[in-house]
Amino acid sequence: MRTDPSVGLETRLALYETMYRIRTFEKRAYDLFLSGLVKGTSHLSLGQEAIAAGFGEAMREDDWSFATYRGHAHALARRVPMAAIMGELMGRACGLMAGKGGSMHLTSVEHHMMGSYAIVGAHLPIAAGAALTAQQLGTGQVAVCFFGDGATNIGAFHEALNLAAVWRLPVVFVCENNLYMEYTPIAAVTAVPRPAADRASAYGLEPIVVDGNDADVVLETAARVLDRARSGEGPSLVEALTYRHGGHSRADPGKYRPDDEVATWLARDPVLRYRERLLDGGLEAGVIEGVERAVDDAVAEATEAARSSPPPDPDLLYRDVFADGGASWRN
Amino acid sequence: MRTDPSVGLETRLALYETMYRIRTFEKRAYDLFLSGLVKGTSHLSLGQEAIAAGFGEAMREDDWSFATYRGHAHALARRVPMAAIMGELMGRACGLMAGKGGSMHLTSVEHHMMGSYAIVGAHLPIAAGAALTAQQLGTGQVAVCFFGDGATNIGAFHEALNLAAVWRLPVVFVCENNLYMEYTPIAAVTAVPRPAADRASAYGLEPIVVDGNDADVVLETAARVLDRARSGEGPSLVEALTYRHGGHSRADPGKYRPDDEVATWLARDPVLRYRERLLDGGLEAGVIEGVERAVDDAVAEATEAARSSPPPDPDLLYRDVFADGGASWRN
Amino acid sequence: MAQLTYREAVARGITQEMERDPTVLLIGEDVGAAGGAFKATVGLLERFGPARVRDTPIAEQAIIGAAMGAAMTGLRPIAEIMFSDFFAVCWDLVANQIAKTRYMTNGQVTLPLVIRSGNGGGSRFGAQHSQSVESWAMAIPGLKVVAPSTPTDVVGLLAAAVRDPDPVLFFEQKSLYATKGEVPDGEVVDELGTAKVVRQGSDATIVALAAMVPRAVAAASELAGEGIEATVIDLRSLVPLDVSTVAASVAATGHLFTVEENPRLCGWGAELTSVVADECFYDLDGPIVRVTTPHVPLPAADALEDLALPSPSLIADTVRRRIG
Amino acid sequence: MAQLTYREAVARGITQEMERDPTVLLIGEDVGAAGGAFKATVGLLERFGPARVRDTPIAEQAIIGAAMGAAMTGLRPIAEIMFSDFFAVCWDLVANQIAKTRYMTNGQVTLPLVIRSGNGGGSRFGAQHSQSVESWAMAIPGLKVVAPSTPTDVVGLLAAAVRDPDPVLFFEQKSLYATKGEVPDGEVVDELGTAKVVRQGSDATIVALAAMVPRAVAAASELAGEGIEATVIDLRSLVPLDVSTVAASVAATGHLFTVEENPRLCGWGAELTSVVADECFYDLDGPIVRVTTPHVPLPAADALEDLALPSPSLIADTVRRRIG
Ligand SMILES: Cc1ncc(C[n+]2csc(CCOP(=O)(O)OP(=O)(O)O)c2C)c(N)n1
Ligand SMILES: Cc1ncc(C[n+]2csc(CCOP(=O)(O)OP(=O)(O)O)c2C)c(N)n1
Ligand SMILES: [Mg+2]
Ligand SMILES: [Mg+2]
Repeated sequence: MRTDPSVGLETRLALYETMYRIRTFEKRAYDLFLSGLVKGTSHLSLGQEAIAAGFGEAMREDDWSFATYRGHAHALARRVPMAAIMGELMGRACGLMAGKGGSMHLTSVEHHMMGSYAIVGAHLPIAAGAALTAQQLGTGQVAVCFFGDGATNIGAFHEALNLAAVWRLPVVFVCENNLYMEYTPIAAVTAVPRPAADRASAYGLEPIVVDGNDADVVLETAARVLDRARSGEGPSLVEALTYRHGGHSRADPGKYRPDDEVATWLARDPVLRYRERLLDGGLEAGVIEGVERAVDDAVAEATEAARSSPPPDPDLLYRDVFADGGASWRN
Repeated sequence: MRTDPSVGLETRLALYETMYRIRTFEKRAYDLFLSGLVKGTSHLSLGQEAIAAGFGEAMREDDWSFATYRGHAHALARRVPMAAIMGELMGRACGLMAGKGGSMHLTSVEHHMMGSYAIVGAHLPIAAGAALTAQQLGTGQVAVCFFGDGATNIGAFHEALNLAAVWRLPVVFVCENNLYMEYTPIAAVTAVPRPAADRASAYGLEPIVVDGNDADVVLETAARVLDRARSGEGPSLVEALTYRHGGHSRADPGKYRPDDEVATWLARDPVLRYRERLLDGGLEAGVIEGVERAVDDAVAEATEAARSSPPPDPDLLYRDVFADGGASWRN
Repeated sequence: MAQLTYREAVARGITQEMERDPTVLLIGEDVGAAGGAFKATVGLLERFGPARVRDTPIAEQAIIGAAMGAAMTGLRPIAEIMFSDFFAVCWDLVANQIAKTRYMTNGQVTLPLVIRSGNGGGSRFGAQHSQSVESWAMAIPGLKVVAPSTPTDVVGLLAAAVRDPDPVLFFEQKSLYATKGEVPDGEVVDELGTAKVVRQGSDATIVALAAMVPRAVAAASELAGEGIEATVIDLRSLVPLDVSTVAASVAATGHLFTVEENPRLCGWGAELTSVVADECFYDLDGPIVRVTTPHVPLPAADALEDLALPSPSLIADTVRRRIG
Repeated sequence: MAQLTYREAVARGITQEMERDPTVLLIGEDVGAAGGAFKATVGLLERFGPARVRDTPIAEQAIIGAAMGAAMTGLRPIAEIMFSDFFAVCWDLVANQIAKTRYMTNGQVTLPLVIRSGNGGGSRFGAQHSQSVESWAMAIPGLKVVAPSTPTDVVGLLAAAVRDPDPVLFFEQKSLYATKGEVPDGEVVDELGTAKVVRQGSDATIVALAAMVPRAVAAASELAGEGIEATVIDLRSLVPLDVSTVAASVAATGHLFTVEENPRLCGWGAELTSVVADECFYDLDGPIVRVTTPHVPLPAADALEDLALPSPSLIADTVRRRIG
């Protein structure tokens, strides 16, 4: 087992707390789908928590996150309040965007969570644009863009990677390779075994493949590529191997996956694994349980807050198409 | 000097004839721009003739060509009649598409010249689709898709290459790397030195870079990759190094290019070079001059035919939007 | 007669055509093993095999480009764009290549292909997975555009689309996938460009499309209770556009209302209005009125989305207020 | 006052804004060293350097995506799409991302960016390099859409677009690049959403945009010789749409004609017609008539293209015939 001595206890606990928070929040969200309180669709990161946690921990507070529809985890890792996220999932007034975006578009500019994007590939060039701001204004910020394995075959991926490399933009592209797109295995539709890493050289980049279920590995990798970006050496492309425990979205039981594959990956559960590592490292169970209890309480509280929030003000339908606050297309 | 013994004299003369035909035709077209007879825009392949000729010679008669706006050369290599091409450039009734497409869209289904496409990158997936037909119907045909270096950075390139590789489609992608896009050097906006070949591994393909100014090399390469495609081994990506003697299009004098670069490449003129090779190989000058005279006459004839053709029938404006021959959008 | 869902009707229509013509094939994301993101292609892979039912990467330009190249060389592909919002990532292939190629080649190239897509709102999917974009397609010369409202129309119009020599965009309204209807046994083939009068009335003409058809009918029933009798026309096809059915009805009623699921500006109702405001001006007894979603992106929350989409009561109110 | 071409006015407007605000930057294909494919950005690289005037790869999704990401984090980018036909290759970024993000985030994200593009026909470039696609943009909630017809308007509306907190699509009509006009010295800043009455007449209202404005004016002059006095309105902006200027004129003349360069279906003229057919119905003395290019892709040959684009004589004929 890896135990990087440079990662201190506080950081380790923070990583665990974030992963446990994501896990607990998403399980609750899933229950709420089943009970009909969350409508529409929703894409969980159960099993993929270590990536959001590791990067979240390594990022500077003003670094920007860009996520996909599978973005709850990243919002949580950036410490967006849970009640606001839960409220958004339920379409309530207290929602992060008052219900106007929904689960697939979680955004909190205040937390530098610059959006969740529901069209595969679109946010890669957008993240490059944020990095252009950082470069142009010399702010030292880095844009981190998370996406799935399936996104590596769409045009926007290619365009964004090339532009970012040519302009040496401070952006980190993180492919969360969970082996599947919606239902189709990525291997069935990709010309190379590693959908992201085997493309890195096409942009003059180093191929990086890491265990995305090990928060320490993710943290260390994140620190390295963020540093590279911040010091002006340009973008990186990281492929983090992981697995989603459930289906693609609310509607999907995920039955198309072989039992033994599921079993193998469940055995690599990033949250349980990390908990064990903490215990093995000598941390007292009571400390961990304390963290867990606090999270459990916070999730319950957030759920309650969301549940008791009214639906959004109908007037919001006509608000904020434009910066004047309105929707008028005529004078 | 390379002299592949497997390339017979007849083939060599045919290669030369095609290159000389392209050269002569395009010079004439250029004169016609200057005299105002060709309107709009036009993109010449002066300096790039060996690629069209080499592939044209290697292709089976029913293999399909897909070209860009810089497509005169490929239409000529597929033996589309010169009067029809010239007529199209002049917007005349005798034009290949009766003036409805113009210089950038030369198409002759009869000659398996399946179109010239004016939006960078678009025809790569289209060519893959033709290859899908060949695969599905088992016809043994191959689709050959020519494009510029600039096209390697656009999304459609990436999507087409991956799809073709995954489905092992009989398609050959040929990048005519003439070092420039419109005015900007490809090196200024590309993350790797070889815009096509350095991307090949991203699709599990072999990197292939060849001298695109040597018709024998092109012919040999073409034969190899066509064979591979025809025998079910899937797509290839060929990067052929070349240079355009003039500007990007009619409007462009090409002044942004360093003098010595231009000089170097003019010294590698594919037509002159091949002529010398033929002479060095023992061919009598008279034979070559005979070929040239025939071409000169044919170009003159085609020009005259186009020039004396009337403008297209006005009624054509409303023809062939739909397969019923008309343009009606209502009942 | 079988009772089928709109969703099942899609598979039925594709099956009918793939059995008839071996050059028909289906390509798209998750259309094979998964049976489609909306389960509209269940069973097709098993029936026709992986060469004719092909799962693709997430690469809409490749999907549509491949469909085009295949169509021009002898196949009759049916391509799926999972959500119609994603037409935006392959719009060049659709609007610049497929739509224009026959014309630019002076008729040399024929493109018998169909692009099916899940269209429209009501599922709380938010602004990027809920659009009704049939009017985007209508604006492009060279495309035919179809949007059925019933299971039978799905089968018949899909068959007509596959057999049509021109490219047809076939919009399946997501909010209708679960609706049911009787579909005749045996081969069902309909005709593109024909609207259907689904209800007759002499006081007003309400023209609707896809999911707005049942809502317009509900509004008409409500109005009938108050003595206002409306004709409801299901347009079914935007290109070709059945102007004569609409014009004949306007001549009889003197009042035209359009009901569009799309945001207002430049929707198909605007085009229909402009045709009528020109050609049927002297038949009109009052303003032409459009009911549309407001000109905003669609919100995700159920409370807001329900407010955005034209409801039967909004339609009835509008008619009542304007011809009262 | 300086005599400038429409093309020079573009560089003048960009220069004015880049000098004023260091967060404004220009990105696009060949915009730097080459001075733009239409020479509309000549001198900017020399003046502002390669960090603020950036040549890009041929990658429109990257260009527009980068502009969006930059705008949301503190810059005010001006992105160029060389020919407006190429909006089709980045339509997702424009229509699904840029247009919807402010709304979806409940106002958290502001996107002060401009996308300039060479638009329209007349250059014999054929169907994929000649489209007028301003109506594509008009159809998408969340975008502002501007299309100037004179050099002064280019400078003033470009300045207004750059200063506007919302995304603005700025259509430069290619056929106008060589036209000239007087432009005031000093800073020129105009206002979005304001139409201009360029000619007053009491018999008919002709509404036009961009290259159709001088043609409508020419038609009006022709008609004036026959005693028909037409008002000509230069719409200048599609979103916001200056309905009140049009409505006021229709109230006075009773007749509305629109002149659009785009193919007919779902063009901006349809939308304007539908507004007038509803709100100004009782002011109308006759049908609303649209003059557009026919609903076909644009042909390349000069003889055919000239026939396709609305000419002054077609406009005059139409008005003459319909209000005679
Ligand atoms: C352009 C586009 N095509 C298709 C979809 C539909 N879709 C949503 S998620 C998804 C699968 C994405 O897989 P991957 O990138 O691996 O991410 P994951 O969901 O596994 O996190 C698909 C096909 C989409 N949203 N956008
Ligand atoms: C999507 C798209 N973007 C931009 C253009 C404008 N354009 C036409 S040709 C060209 C340069 C292409 O360069 P390259 O691919 O190297 O081909 P070459 O012209 O050198 O043969 C550009 C930018 C276009 N036609 N399509
Ligand atoms: Mg995945
Ligand atoms: Mg080039």
